[in-house]
Amino acid sequence: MADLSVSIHKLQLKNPVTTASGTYGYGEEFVEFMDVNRLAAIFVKGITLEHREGNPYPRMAETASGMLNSVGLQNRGVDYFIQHIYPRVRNFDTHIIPNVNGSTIEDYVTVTRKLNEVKGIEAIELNISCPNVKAGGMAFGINRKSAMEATRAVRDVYDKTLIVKLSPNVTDIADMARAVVDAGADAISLVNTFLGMAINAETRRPILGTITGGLSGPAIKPIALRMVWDVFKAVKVPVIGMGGIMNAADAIEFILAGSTAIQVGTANFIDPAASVKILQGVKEYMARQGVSSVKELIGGMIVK
Amino acid sequence: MADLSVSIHKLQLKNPVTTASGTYGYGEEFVEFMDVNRLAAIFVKGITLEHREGNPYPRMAETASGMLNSVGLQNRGVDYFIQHIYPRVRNFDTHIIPNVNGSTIEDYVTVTRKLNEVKGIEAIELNISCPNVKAGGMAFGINRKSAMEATRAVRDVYDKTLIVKLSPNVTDIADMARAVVDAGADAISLVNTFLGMAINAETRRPILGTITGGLSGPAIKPIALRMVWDVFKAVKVPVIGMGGIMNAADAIEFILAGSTAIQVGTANFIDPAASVKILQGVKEYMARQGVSSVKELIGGMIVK
Amino acid sequence: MKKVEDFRVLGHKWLNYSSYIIELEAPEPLSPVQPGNFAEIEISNSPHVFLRRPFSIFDANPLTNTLSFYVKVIGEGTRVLGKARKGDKVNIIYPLGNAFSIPEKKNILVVAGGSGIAPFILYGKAMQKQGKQVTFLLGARKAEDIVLTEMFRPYGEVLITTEDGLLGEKGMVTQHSIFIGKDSPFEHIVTCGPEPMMKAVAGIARKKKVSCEVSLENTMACGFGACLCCIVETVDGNKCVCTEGPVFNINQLTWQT
Amino acid sequence: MKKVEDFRVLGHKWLNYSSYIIELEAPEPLSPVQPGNFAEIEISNSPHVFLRRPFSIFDANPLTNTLSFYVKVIGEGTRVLGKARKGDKVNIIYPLGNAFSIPEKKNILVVAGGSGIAPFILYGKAMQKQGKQVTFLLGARKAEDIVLTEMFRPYGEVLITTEDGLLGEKGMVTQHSIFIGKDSPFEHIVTCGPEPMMKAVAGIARKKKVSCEVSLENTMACGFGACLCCIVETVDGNKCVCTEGPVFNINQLTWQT
Ligand SMILES: Cc1cc2nc3c(=O)[nH]c(=O)nc-3n(C[C@H](O)[C@H](O)[C@H](O)COP(=O)(O)OP(=O)(O)OC[C@H]3O[C@@H](n4cnc5c(N)ncnc54)[C@H](O)[C@@H]3O)c2cc1C
Ligand SMILES: Cc1cc2nc3c(=O)[nH]c(=O)nc-3n(C[C@H](O)[C@H](O)[C@H](O)COP(=O)(O)OP(=O)(O)OC[C@H]3O[C@@H](n4cnc5c(N)ncnc54)[C@H](O)[C@@H]3O)c2cc1C
Ligand SMILES: Cc1cc2nc3c(=O)[nH]c(=O)nc-3n(C[C@H](O)[C@H](O)[C@H](O)COP(=O)(O)O)c2cc1C
Ligand SMILES: Cc1cc2nc3c(=O)[nH]c(=O)nc-3n(C[C@H](O)[C@H](O)[C@H](O)COP(=O)(O)O)c2cc1C
Ligand code: FES
Ligand code: FES
Repeated sequence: MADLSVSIHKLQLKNPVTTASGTYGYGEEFVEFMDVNRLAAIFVKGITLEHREGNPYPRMAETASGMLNSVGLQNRGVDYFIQHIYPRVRNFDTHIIPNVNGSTIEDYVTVTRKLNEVKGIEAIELNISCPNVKAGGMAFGINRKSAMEATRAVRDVYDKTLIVKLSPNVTDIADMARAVVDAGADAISLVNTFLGMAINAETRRPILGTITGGLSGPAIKPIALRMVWDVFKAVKVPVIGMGGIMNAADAIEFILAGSTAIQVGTANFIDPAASVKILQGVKEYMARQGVSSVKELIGGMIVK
Repeated sequence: MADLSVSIHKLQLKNPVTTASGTYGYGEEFVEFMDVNRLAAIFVKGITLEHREGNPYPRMAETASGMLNSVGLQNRGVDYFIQHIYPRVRNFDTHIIPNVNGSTIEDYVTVTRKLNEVKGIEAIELNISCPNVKAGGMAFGINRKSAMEATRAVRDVYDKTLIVKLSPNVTDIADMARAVVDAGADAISLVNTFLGMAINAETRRPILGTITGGLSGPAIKPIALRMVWDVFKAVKVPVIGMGGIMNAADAIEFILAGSTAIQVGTANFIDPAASVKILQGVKEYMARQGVSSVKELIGGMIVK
Repeated sequence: MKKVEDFRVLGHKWLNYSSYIIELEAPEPLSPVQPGNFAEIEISNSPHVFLRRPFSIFDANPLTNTLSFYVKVIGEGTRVLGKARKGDKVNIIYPLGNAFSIPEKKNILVVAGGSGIAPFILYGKAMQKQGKQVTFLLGARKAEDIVLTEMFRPYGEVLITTEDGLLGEKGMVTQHSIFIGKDSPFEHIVTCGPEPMMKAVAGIARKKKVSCEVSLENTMACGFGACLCCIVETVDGNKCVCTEGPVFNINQLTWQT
Repeated sequence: MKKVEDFRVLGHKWLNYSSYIIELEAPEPLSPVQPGNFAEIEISNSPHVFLRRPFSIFDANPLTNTLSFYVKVIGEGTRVLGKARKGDKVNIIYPLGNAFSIPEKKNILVVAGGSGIAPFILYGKAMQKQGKQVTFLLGARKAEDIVLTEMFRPYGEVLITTEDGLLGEKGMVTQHSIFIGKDSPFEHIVTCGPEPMMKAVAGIARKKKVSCEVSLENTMACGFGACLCCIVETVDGNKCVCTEGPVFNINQLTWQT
């Protein structure tokens, strides 16, 4: 049997397949469709300090091979998560990794402090890249200095594995990666969504309630893949890649470009069992290609 | 009859539909498929000072609703263009707009000087955004200072309409637009391609000879549209929008987001008559919606 | 039990220039379906459709293991689904969403506009079983858009309004003569259709002080609660139309009358 | 005259597990087609195909206004085209590219590997008309991949190599016994197939000092000279395979022998 396990700093994953924040609920929505326990980890939906109602309707626009969303971090706040949601999902045989958000650095720190106390949660994903909130979010992730500040502040209060999720809406993703690693990130995940827009020509109105939103899905895959490769070359910490992964070949490509693990996002909406099918396909690929450990594939793209 | 004419600074266009540089050859390739004279302008393929062989094969990878190219400005140089190509196409009843490239500012300036002398050429498009060349190209377009330098240097030697084509591979497209306008641009065109990558999972090799290439097609449309809107709000000069325009509805959306004219790119490969069909569709839209001048639609997106 | 399954197309029945019923056969015994439930249908043969498309379950037959959908062609997905051929595989997630309640009172009015008729065959059947008395009020802009009246008749009286006046009463559903007068012969109203129509119906229900349920539409990426794209504002905050709806009691909504 | 037209699918003939001939009817009189020309076919019913797909014109019948293509299934586009149904519209740009030359000499050897057989029915017909004598050497890995030998026979002798040895001589085309000995009975070679095979054939041609033309493949975005994606290095710089090829004389190429 091939060895599928990988490690993200101190976090041990039984395989490289996880699901992306905001696209997989808390896992509960998927139990009727697949065996959630086969996943290495679930990145659960974005958590903020306080309850947030998110953005006005409409929040979704379909685009060519992709979609725009403007959910805007609707969630019930970190305390509710810890008291009511986590106890429901902690018994899944998979890592539950909260996605931490804030409008201010203090928010990030407070949320992190609370999560640091939760037994069983071994990593957080610091989201400095949400394009759908007015304050904070992507504003932190597109500026070198504030990205470092947020990372450093959270690092100071967090003992376990700190994954920082980068925004692709930047000129130099490698530089951003280096910055947050310098500031204490144990791993990098990317990409979050690209800032985009859709208009209804007939009504002449924007389709999203917030005018702009975040683009995800296969449309962004070539850019995401390039960014993973850029970041892989730039930093020594593990990279968790995502952006339009729909099938096992996509997952393998992200691994070859330098991902230690991958996140399945938008694909979950179209096929709720996409993630386990991808896992199965990765196993088949390894068998076919005679790869005994998935680690051999990480960054294994052959360049001449 | 509805009024389709628009102006880009001193350049008068009979309608808002033009074709994008590098996707329409010199127009000659399309004469068997459509009436080239119906176009307002042809942005011809990238021109450099010297003859360039471009990048090694393979130069193309299909992606979800898009494609990557790494052509790398293959062309026979500005002198050849002026002496041999322009005389062949100057009699088309449409504007021929050269797309000016360089590895150094001197190159840009020399090419521009030569084009400035050519009777009949009333505008150039300064390409500071080609992702497929090692020196110059996008390197100018992703840095505020060098974008301004290149624009200013070219402005100094060019008397007619100067359109600067921006790279979308930046954090703040509005800021780049303001910068080049400050440096003398008469109009902005955007977007050029997004830097992306494709890997063949089975061979574990990059598909493109240059590893990375430029992403175009409907996949990028939502991001391009958002950038056009950002730029439209930021500058007073006309914007020429493009990025994944496949049909008339797409064209209308770019106009509503702030484009005075649009460029049809990748669509030309799939349907060589796409541009005239789009023009026809724009006319039908205007008739249906009772719009008497296309100018009413520019930036006309209704935001509450 | 929610399922994701490859159904087999049995055929279409075109109702007019732009709407059809498509019937599909499940590969195994149907999951139980409630009136109001919907399904997410994958459109796998168009370059222009990325996400699944939600449709109310029009009819379900546990004996033949078939589902049918009433579809109005409004874009690429509905167009392409109308061209599926007998034997084609179509992947469907079902049953999704909540269901209409069984009202305590007896006299029920169904108000359906356009493709809003879709959930009400199942509803009519269920209410008949419950011994309720249902009246269907169907409205459309043009007479040719009024379809399927014969299918509703076994489950109750069918009233019609058309804006062109060529069928039934002239005007919009909310202008129908049954609403004239202060009292209502109906004790419960359910409605589905364009949002302005549903809001108007909800207004009438409030005025006449009868209970009212609406089946909402929304832009959905998943259909099963994972994306939070499909929210509607309620008195208890935002709710997901796909899991906490599509059926809502108007008292839950923040609609102004 | 290059045209963009909606053809109508007349049908497929499946040749083995992975290849078929698809025949299509033009809406109006065919443009004249030369051996070596190709077409760009639009695949409009898959979410996974964006660009057109290039295929050599396998056969053209000006009397019935039909084109046919020999297609090997290697991915989504070729798979989906194999599922088109009779009557479906398929948009085609044709004829594209240059053609094989008419050699001065009489004895011609055609070497085709895998789907490289596609251009040679038209070629065989044309050469027969010119009074040339053609020998077809077809090679494949497995015997089951050798198809259409009966279609070639009217235009010349058919020789076969398979790597599994189950049909014809065992080995690769370049190992066929006709190549043994210093002299060549053939005065001109044309070849199409996998690049390593074509390079080996070009090597033999050089060694035997006979003229040789190859039909190249490439990744194409347009097929008619607009994108410059499909270049091959030649002694005169990069050339477009789609307009200046796909047929090249090996003397033009920078291939090392
Ligand atoms: C719970 C639910 C149940 C539904 N039941 C039915 C049903 O039984 N029968 C039926 O015919 N339709 C039903 N619909 C609507 C149906 O889902 C849409 O008509 C369909 O998704 C359109 O797909 P398309 O690809 O043809 O159109 P598209 O090409 O996606 O859209 C065409 C145009 O319609 C607009 N549009 C698309 N979807 C919606 C929407 N949901 N709300 C408002 N505008 C929209 C688009 O913005 C665009 O302008 C239901 C929707 C929901 C949410
Ligand atoms: C001028 C020309 C003439 C051709 N004539 C024929 C013909 O007559 N019959 C025939 O069966 N095929 C022919 N081909 C090849 C045919 O175009 C491809 O097989 C087809 O485009 C594959 O499409 P797909 O969607 O099935 O595969 P895809 O899903 O696009 O690709 C599947 C796999 O094959 C690889 N691939 C795809 N296209 C090519 C290519 N051109 N070169 C190398 N690798 C590739 C991809 O990288 C991928 O790994 C011709 C190609 C050219 C350029
Ligand atoms: C509906 C939706 C909600 C999302 N919410 C979050 C979120 O709360 N936090 C976050 O970091 N990313 C969020 N994302 C981004 C995804 O986690 C992922 O980065 C992105 O979708 C790209 O991956 P994909 O193309 O596979 O979907 C969301 C994406 C979608 C589509
Ligand atoms: C094959 C190809 C070649 C291109 N060459 C050039 C070029 O020489 N100069 C330039 O400014 N843009 C070039 N572009 C970019 C296009 O002009 C356009 O900006 C981009 O493709 C986005 O538009 P689209 O999505 O409609 O294709 C090229 C694009 C393609 C696909
Ligand atoms: S559509 Fe995804 S949560 Fe309702
Ligand atoms: S494929 Fe576009 S130039 Fe040859």
